[in-house]
Amino acid sequence: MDFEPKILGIACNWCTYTGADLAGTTRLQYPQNVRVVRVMCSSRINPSFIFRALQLGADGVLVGGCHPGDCHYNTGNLYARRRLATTKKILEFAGIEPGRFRVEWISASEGNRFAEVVEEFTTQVKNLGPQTKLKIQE
Amino acid sequence: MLKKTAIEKISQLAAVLMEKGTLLAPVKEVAGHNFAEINDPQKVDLNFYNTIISPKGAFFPPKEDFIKYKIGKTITEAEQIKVDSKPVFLFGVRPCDVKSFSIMDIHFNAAGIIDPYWSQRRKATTIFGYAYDLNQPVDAADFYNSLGIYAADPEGSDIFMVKKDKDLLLKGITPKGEELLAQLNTLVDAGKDDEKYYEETLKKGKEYKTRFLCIDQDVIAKKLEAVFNNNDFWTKVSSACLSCGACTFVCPNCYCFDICDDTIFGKGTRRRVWDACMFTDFTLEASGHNPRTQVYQRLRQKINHKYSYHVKKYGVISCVGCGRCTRSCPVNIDIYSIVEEALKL
Amino acid sequence: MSRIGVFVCHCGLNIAKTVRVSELAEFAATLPDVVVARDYKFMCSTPGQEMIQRDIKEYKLDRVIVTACSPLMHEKTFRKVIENAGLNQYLLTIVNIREQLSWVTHDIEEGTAKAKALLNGAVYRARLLAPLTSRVIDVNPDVLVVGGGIAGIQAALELANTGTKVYLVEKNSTIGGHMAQFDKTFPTLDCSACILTPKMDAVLQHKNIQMLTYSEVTEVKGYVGNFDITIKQKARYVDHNKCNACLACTEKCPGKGVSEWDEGLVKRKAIYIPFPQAVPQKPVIDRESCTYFIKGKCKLCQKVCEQKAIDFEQQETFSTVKVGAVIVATGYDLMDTKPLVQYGYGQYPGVYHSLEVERLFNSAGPTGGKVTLRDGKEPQSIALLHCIGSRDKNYCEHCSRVCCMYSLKFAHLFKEKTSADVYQFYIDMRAAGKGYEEFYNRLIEEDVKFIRGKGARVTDSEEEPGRLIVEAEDTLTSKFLRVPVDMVVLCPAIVPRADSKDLARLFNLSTDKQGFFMERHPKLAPLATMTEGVFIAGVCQSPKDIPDTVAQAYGAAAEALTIVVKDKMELDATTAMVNPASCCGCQNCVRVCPYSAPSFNVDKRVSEINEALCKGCGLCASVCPTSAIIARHFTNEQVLAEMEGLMEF
Amino acid sequence: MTDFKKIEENLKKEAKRLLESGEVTVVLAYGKGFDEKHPMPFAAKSVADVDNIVFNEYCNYNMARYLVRYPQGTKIAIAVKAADSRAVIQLIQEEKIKKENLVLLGIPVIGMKNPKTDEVIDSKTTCGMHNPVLYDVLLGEEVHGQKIVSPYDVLAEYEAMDKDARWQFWKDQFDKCIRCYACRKACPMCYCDPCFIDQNKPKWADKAPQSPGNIMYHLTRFHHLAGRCIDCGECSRACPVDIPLYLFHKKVAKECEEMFNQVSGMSIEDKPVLVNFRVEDSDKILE
Repeated sequence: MDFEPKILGIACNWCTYTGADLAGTTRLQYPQNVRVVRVMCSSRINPSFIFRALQLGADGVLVGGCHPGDCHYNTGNLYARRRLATTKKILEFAGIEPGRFRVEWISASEGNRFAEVVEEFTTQVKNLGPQTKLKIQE
Repeated sequence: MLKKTAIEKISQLAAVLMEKGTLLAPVKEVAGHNFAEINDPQKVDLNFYNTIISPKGAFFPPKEDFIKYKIGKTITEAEQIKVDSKPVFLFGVRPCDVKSFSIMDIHFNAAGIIDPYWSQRRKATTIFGYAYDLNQPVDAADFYNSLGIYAADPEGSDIFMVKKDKDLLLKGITPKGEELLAQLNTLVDAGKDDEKYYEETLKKGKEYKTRFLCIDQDVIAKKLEAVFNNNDFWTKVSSACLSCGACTFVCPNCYCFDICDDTIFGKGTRRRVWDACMFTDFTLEASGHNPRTQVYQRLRQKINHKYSYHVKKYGVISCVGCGRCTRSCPVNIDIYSIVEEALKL
Repeated sequence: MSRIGVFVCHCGLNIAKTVRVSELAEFAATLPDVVVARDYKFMCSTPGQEMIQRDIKEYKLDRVIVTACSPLMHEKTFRKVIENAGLNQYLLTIVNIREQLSWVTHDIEEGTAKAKALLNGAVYRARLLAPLTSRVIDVNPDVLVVGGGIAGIQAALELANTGTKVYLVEKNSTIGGHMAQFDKTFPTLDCSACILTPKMDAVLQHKNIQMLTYSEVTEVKGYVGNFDITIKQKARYVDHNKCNACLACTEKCPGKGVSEWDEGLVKRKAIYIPFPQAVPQKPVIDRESCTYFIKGKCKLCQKVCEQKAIDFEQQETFSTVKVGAVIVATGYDLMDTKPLVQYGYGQYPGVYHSLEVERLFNSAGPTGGKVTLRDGKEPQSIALLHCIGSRDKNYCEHCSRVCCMYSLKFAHLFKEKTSADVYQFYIDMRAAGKGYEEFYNRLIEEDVKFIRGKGARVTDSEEEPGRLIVEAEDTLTSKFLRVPVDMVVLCPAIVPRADSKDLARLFNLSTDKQGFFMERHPKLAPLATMTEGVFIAGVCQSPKDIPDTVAQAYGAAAEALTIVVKDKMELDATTAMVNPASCCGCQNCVRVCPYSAPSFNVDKRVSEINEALCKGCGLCASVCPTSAIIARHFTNEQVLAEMEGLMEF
Repeated sequence: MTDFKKIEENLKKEAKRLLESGEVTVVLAYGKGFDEKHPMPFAAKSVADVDNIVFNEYCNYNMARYLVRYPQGTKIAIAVKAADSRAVIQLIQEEKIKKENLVLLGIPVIGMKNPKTDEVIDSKTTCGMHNPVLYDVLLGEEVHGQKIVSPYDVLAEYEAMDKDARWQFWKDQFDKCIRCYACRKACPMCYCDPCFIDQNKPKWADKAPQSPGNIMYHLTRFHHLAGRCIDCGECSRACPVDIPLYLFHKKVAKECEEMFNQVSGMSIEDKPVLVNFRVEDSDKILE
């Protein structure tokens, strides 16, 4: 059987979550591997959420926020960019495949972008195979 | 009965013990030696002074799972985790550490409440004590002499081992040890000179001097009680203390633990883990109140517990002078010096 | 232990087609703490809502999960539902299985499996939800309208007529907007000025409207009900309190500037009013063309001004207004067609864009309403090129919606005012409005030549210098055409205002791909935005004609009123708070908050959050190393639990 | 080579002067331990205490660790080597302490040694600088002419590893962790109380010393210290089981430096990089 990765999505309410809704409204089709948690702003994402998601067995983590400059809270995503970039570097040095964590800016009007990103990322994570390094073995 | 083996053939002995049960023995790690469960007999390494972390983990592991549970819709199923009753061989324990087991026994095994985990493990374990190498210098941190313990005391061991040049001499101390020794066919009988060497080593052990301070347990217990409120003293001795748990985690006599539930996906484990009185949240109460917020209060607690409360409660100091806490302390706080200072007050 | 009720919506077949809804409800019933789980055709309908309310009472539910469409759609609806059944509204969780699931897959296996995972995440989260108390705040009863075009004017008048105080901010020195530039309006051909200028005057006269022309919004603080808005009054160099609008100054002024109002077709004075019916009828000085500002001497205007209203020392000033709601109606720009060199705009004098042509027709315009080319001659043949830059993947994908109709209007006016041949080069003729198709039919009869094919290129003619050749493919005959004309009128794409990004930033508006402001929901909240209390009307939302713009203006006025008529309102309770026992005093929260909600209490050595300023983004909670900050409704525990639930299956 | 005796004399002299004049109430320096190889962090509070002050090649301690322990406004003199002074600067940036309450006794030094291994730690486990970045009094001559060694050179070997090998390396390291928290307690920048790992609500990780909790603790701690770690190496020296935490911290510091063009603890005007942003930050950093 093909490996179907479990991907955790974390989307900001104002842009990416709305963009994901738009993808649905326009009936775009994309793989169903991403399970989205809604937060108000990408800046809400505590780096430990990412570590925890991987421990919980996520094969990949996709974060979506507003484009820099378009943040509903002005500057939230500009902080998020720095904090999540650092998170990525930490994962990388710990030996986690960098391809398992991705941050994308997807606006409320970019339903197609959301679908594209999900499609791309799902394929990418699929190719990386199951994430076993951080996953907590029960 | 005295037996012997060449130290270079120690892995053969290890292999035999591994067939009979679980072998815990010193292995070399980056930072130094530590006891570990042996999977590869080649890993056993007796070329050590003492381990970084004490062997107490053999009976009181850093993490002891009690119960596995599954949170269900109507009922939460729980299953008790049994201690493995397989024989355990704790190999290469220094005399001061052997002594620490008997002190811990009072707490876990004799003081009214029997801790089943400790007691079952104790029962299943055969202790191979191991005299310090009297030809090596004493580590500056050690002070077990001050607590009446010497470098080659076989007391408390089931089998006591002495290094003789390239050989290891093994002596059965308890019937359990004797019995086991008889079964260990990789060993050969020791000769007369070995017997002599063994006996001499035990004697010479008394001359192998660590730091020494005359510590009368009742005197020190009273003294510490008397200086409890001497904040200047406690502040001074704790001024460098970082309030980390290094000293307590390496200590053979610290037995504080925390019980926690770790749950994931509705399935979990209730377990106990080592805790340390030096941690800020050790005494944090549910209300948010913390009776020991200051570093000096915590260090005072630690010293008092070992040298005063423990004496009052169990009639013995809860310290064997192994020197680990001093060696592991990131800022070189020396419990010996603090006791020394306190006695001068 | 919680008592959770799970309500799975079929949404007709919208969800049920790709998610086995009854299986989902059965699955929900097996989860710990779920005491009742049901599925129903339309959960948002009255019977659906009543079912939820009944179950809350019967099963003593303390958490409700509605598994349906996006929370952006019906979270508010269901919050009301549970609140009316006596449950705190924040104890609701919505699982989005429509927009983000059933609509984006065809596979019912995949759909059902993912729905279970999402629902499980919601159950994990729901257990940890806490009842929250909405904050009640005082509402400022005034409204700010940004943009003095027809949308802004209409909205301002409507609001003012209800007794609401309105601040109307206009960037230009007059209100009126693009509509004031037009001569006639389609399809009725009534005179634009005749219907607009009375409204402009009404604004001027209205006691409830404070008009702030030649002004711009520079800062927006606060939140719905309590906005503090800073407005920059640009320096006019004329004291409008003293000026009596005699306009003697404009006669004497030697300065010459380009008339923006006439789209650069003519010059105007340096001290000027843009057009005779401008409101206010009071001039401003353009620094760029004023002789005094350029050369340091002149001041002729000052000499002739009996009111002593000219003030060369005047500075721009800033004032703050407090309002409860805002309507943004900033209109549009025409796309700059110069970069589309194939159409020759700016290269050949005979090429015009549509707003220039509007001015040519206008009796108050540069030619007094006569259609003449730049050389003064009357054109003998005219080509109208639709969809320049719009409906074009290379530039703007959208349809500008009004070009077909105004081109027909132009054709009619050209026919009326000249004897020229008129060609329409169009892709599709879109006449979907009241009376529009009829107007189209009328024009067909007026001998206008319709060519179904987009103008591809405009070149000059080698044979007849001065004339222009329009190249196009007639898609009905599949013939390539070269049509020689004297005048080419481009109908450029309608695009957002050049500064709309800045405005979007000020008001926290989202913009769509083209840069038009995004409505909260295209169907159900077309005038609301993602920023509570800020509404949009007119073309700034997307291209539209005057009737639609005016309708939106009325709507936006009503939306704004729903906020400001109440003297108190509830604000979302999802703000952050500090647990002082865990605060380590690192002040990260103070450093990062865009709204200065956290502050550091120096005595207690802990941070504190002013909830009135907090907008609930949660940034502070994520930079708090000790998790002392609790982002209500998105707490660390809640997010972690939801993640765990999502990853379980 | 550094004249340790000279510095010790100067340190005593300054400590005496500052305490005598009442300019400060505490001098944070180094004191005698149970033997010469094991000096201790020492807080001299009176002229009499000054005799106990020592300075030798084993005085690695970053005394900045103790600054936050004293009530706000306490006048403190502190002995600072290069990395220690950076810790002080970083703490000033974070408004935990105020420069006006401090007297920095700068110690330029080369040849500090790890007492456990006797190896020189200069650029390996610390930041590789020899002179304090900020000081009020200099207790020895500035060190110049040393070969400049990048503090990041030691990373090359680990950066070259393939990701699976690197994972195995770190997993083995973190598996050793006994959760004594000496690392965070020795760290001058870890002043949080409570630490995230000690919390039950939310519970970020298991308390048990086993892989998942250990990894969560260390990775999160690396993030918390990103752009703040001043590379003194105290965490690694404090670790009873010798986990080379300094390597990870160095790597994160290196990345932060590359991404945000700012080195921690170099200027009191700076703002910590992770609670700051620049509009022109590139999205490339996310790749």
